Amino acid sequence: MHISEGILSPAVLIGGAAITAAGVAVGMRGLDQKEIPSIGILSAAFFVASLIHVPAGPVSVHLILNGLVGLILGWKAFPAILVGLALQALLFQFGGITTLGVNTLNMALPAVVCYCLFGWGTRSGTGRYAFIFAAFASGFCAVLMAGILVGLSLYLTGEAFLPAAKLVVAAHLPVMFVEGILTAACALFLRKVRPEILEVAHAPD
Amino acid sequence: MEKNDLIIHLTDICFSYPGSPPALDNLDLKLYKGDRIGLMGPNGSGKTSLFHIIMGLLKPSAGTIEIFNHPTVKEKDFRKVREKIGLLFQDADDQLFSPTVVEDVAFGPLNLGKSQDEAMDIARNTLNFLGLAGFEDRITYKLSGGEKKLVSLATVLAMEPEVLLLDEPTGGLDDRTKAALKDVLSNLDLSYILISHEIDFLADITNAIYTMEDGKILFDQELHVHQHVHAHPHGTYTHEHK
Amino acid sequence: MEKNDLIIHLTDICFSYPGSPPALDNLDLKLYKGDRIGLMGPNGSGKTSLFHIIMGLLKPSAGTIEIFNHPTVKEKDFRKVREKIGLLFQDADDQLFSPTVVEDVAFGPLNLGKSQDEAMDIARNTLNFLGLAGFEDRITYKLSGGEKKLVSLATVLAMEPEVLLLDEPTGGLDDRTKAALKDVLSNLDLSYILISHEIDFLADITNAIYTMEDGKILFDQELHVHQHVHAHPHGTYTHEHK
Amino acid sequence: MIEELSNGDSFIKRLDPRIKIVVVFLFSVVVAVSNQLPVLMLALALSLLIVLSAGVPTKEFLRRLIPVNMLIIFLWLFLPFTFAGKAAFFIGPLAVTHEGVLYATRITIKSNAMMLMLIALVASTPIFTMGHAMHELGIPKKIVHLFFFTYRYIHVMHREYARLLNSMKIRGFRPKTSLHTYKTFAYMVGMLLVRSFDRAQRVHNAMLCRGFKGNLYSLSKFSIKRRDVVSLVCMLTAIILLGVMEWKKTI
Ligand SMILES: Nc1ncnc2c1ncn2[C@@H]1O[C@H](COP(=O)(O)OP(=O)(O)OP(=O)(O)O)[C@@H](O)[C@H]1O
Ligand SMILES: Nc1ncnc2c1ncn2[C@@H]1O[C@H](COP(=O)(O)OP(=O)(O)OP(=O)(O)O)[C@@H](O)[C@H]1O
Ligand SMILES: [Mg+2]
Ligand SMILES: [Mg+2]
Repeated sequence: MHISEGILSPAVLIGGAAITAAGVAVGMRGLDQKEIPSIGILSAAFFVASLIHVPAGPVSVHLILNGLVGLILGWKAFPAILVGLALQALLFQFGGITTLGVNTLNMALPAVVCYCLFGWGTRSGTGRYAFIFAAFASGFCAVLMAGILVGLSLYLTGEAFLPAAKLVVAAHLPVMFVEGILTAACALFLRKVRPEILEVAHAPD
Repeated sequence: MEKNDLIIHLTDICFSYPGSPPALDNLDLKLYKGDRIGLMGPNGSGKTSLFHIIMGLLKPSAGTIEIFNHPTVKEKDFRKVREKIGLLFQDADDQLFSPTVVEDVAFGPLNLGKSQDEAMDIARNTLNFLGLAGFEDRITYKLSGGEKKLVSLATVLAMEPEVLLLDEPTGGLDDRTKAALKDVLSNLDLSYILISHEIDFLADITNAIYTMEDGKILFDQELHVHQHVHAHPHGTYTHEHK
Repeated sequence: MEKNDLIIHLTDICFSYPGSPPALDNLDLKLYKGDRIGLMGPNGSGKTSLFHIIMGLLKPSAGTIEIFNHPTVKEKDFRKVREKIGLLFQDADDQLFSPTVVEDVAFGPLNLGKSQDEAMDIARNTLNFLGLAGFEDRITYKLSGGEKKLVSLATVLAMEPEVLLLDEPTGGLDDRTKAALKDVLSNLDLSYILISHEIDFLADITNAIYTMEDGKILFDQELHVHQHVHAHPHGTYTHEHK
Repeated sequence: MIEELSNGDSFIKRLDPRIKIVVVFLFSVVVAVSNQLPVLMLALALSLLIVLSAGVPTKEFLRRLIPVNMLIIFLWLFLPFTFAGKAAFFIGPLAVTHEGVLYATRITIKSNAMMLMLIALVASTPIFTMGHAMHELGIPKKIVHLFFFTYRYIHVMHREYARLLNSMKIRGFRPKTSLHTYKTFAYMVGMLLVRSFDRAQRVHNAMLCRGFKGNLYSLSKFSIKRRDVVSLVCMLTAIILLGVMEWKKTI
């Protein structure tokens, strides 16, 4: 969920941009030229995911996949998601210039947190059930946290946003389950077909 | 021919991709039961687009499509068509997306409402038929070019279609795999349309060759047979001569 | 032949992808100045891998590579090699990554240190030479299959290489484009190695055909010329006969 | 298909892209912190003027304003009731406050003004030119690089997605709320990733073969001409004026 231009207060915008800048700096540290194509792939996947709609009961939701991006990229999720969102703003006018920082933070921070919490589970040598649990939890929690952060961004802008913020979080609930299942199945696919993708330690040491 | 032998009947089909000149331009086509048609034509003449129109993956801007004597217009009509007509994509990579071969072959039957066990049985039988026994648990992504083509064909045949549309099935294949594919196709009791740039291959396994040019099919062709000088190295690398 | 006419000299090259059986197995190869070698072989016999080894994109696990009489081992050595040997990739989509044709063709010259104006000039001239004048501002990913191949060739030729490695340049091309490509290649004053599954094509524009099998090149081949019966439709769709 | 918005020739199209980016950025920042209704109205008028002079068809930019205004409409359902202030009137038991309506109005104007300006920028500047301009403006090379790669792969991936979707369709697949559906989509995303990873590797190899050493070159030369300086001065004056008006009234 992108927050559009003109809604958030300057304090929230500046705070978001500052934390994102720090996150991107960490993500870019020690990043080798050779890795840029594979990170670009994940940015593109994040972008294209937002165009893929899957049914969830009576409605259809689009994929977010920030949990999967986090599992694969670690801290490099920050630059990857930043670029993906910048292109969404330029091509579709989703989000915008001043909100780029906040929107990146809302998506990328959960990705990194999930990487720290569940990243162990998707490396080699994990049992099948632990693996599925870690991947599911990652997809699930990344969306949950993103929803909470979007709500929080609105709430911090003004008390009056509280009901809207609550509804935003609630709207993320069905998406969480879809993302959890999809992330788990997708990680299983990768583990079977191309385990190196999950192994590559993209996180900075 | 009998009217109810007419399987595919396209009239005056026009189609263009957004912002491009027409890819198909007042095209007519009839396929009768038992026909085996070869289709050649320069790159970009609209061969692939024609197949996608028949399957309802692209919507024509004008013209009518009748399949099995039913006008076919809406997505709902095409769902039925796709149960009876199988399409082999030009690029085998476009066709396979499951991790293992057997899952990919069973995908179609599952969508047709078969149970898990039935679908698995169908998948195994189809693989056996194509000489791919033992491939069940291979990772589709890691198959060689030739194996991918054959597995793609298996995914299509598993749906037990009555007609096949084959889009350059021999592209990038070595002569051995080509010969294997030729065998399979001539043993199938199906009608098909086959796109290829290789006239020798078409001449062997089709009973009519049409050419396409600028979005139209040209029918005013005759099949000529004539001598052709041909060079190749002899040795371990086999090459077929008829 | 003179020793300093030896351009590419591979000895006992072994290579395998992680977790797979060897793709190249004690392979030897010599390319002299002026040689035009055709290479055929079944899918997965290691043809593409061989080209990638020569360009330093894959590192052999054993064996030596000498190019222009210099042992070539490190990435730094290969940088020089890449200025003199041009590789046309099997899949044109891998080769083109810039938004417009002219930018893609000028990319190589710019990397070689040419100024923007020089690079633009080279790009224009190369496109003209290949009959692609007017393609400058076309969007690369919207080109047809045949056009992509020719533009890819332009990106390679713009670097003014002394040797070309062509990986299935005719894949998926119609006869017209093939003929155009044949013309271009026979007019080039370059040495090259050309991979193709089409023996007729190879016989026309190479002076030796090697076959590859299981990661080895087989040299014990002779070129035979013999009669071959061949059918095709006459009409607007032209087909070359020599 | 993902298409860039691009328009025929216009004065704005020929401006140096660096100038355009700087102007749009400063404009967005000033509007984002403004709160005076008259200032916001002026900003909206200015942005409308610019988007029209960039030659963007009215239908096109209205269509592109839809996603922004979806969220705005959602907020209109809440803000008039939840914003503390004097009740203007009642809808049933709910009090609509004067301040709430004003606040929602301000947000609406702000959003649309900023978006129009962004649309004018995008419509008059190809994405690749924008990347090169950002590089010139001091964005780190690696980020710009990532930006280029991502842009290129979006098209490749989106096309491969469309093809895999076709493959699913011709085999009778119909998305439902079911495990089979989710598994199928997950496989498709996985296949997209795997294939794209390998393609990324091959594209990088192709670049190495053409002497790539990590440097970016642009064929479009940027040069500041007189019309650029004039436009920059005019726009900066307008933006500063907006800023001053805002600041004067709030003090
Ligand atoms: N997705 C697309 N978007 C825009 N134009 C397209 C697209 N796909 C094909 N085209 C164009 O439509 C025309 C017909 O394409 P089509 O793929 O049907 O040709 P084809 O006969 O199958 O060629 P080939 O022998 O190269 O496979 C071509 O000019 C092509 O450039
Ligand atoms: N990236 C890769 N990872 C693992 N194995 C690979 C990879 N690329 C190729 N192989 C394997 O290495 C072997 C040689 O492949 P290569 O691509 O060199 O064959 P080829 O002769 O070019 O075949 P084709 O005619 O299909 O292009 C094959 O068995 C192939 O499956
Ligand atoms: Mg085609
Ligand atoms: Mg190959």
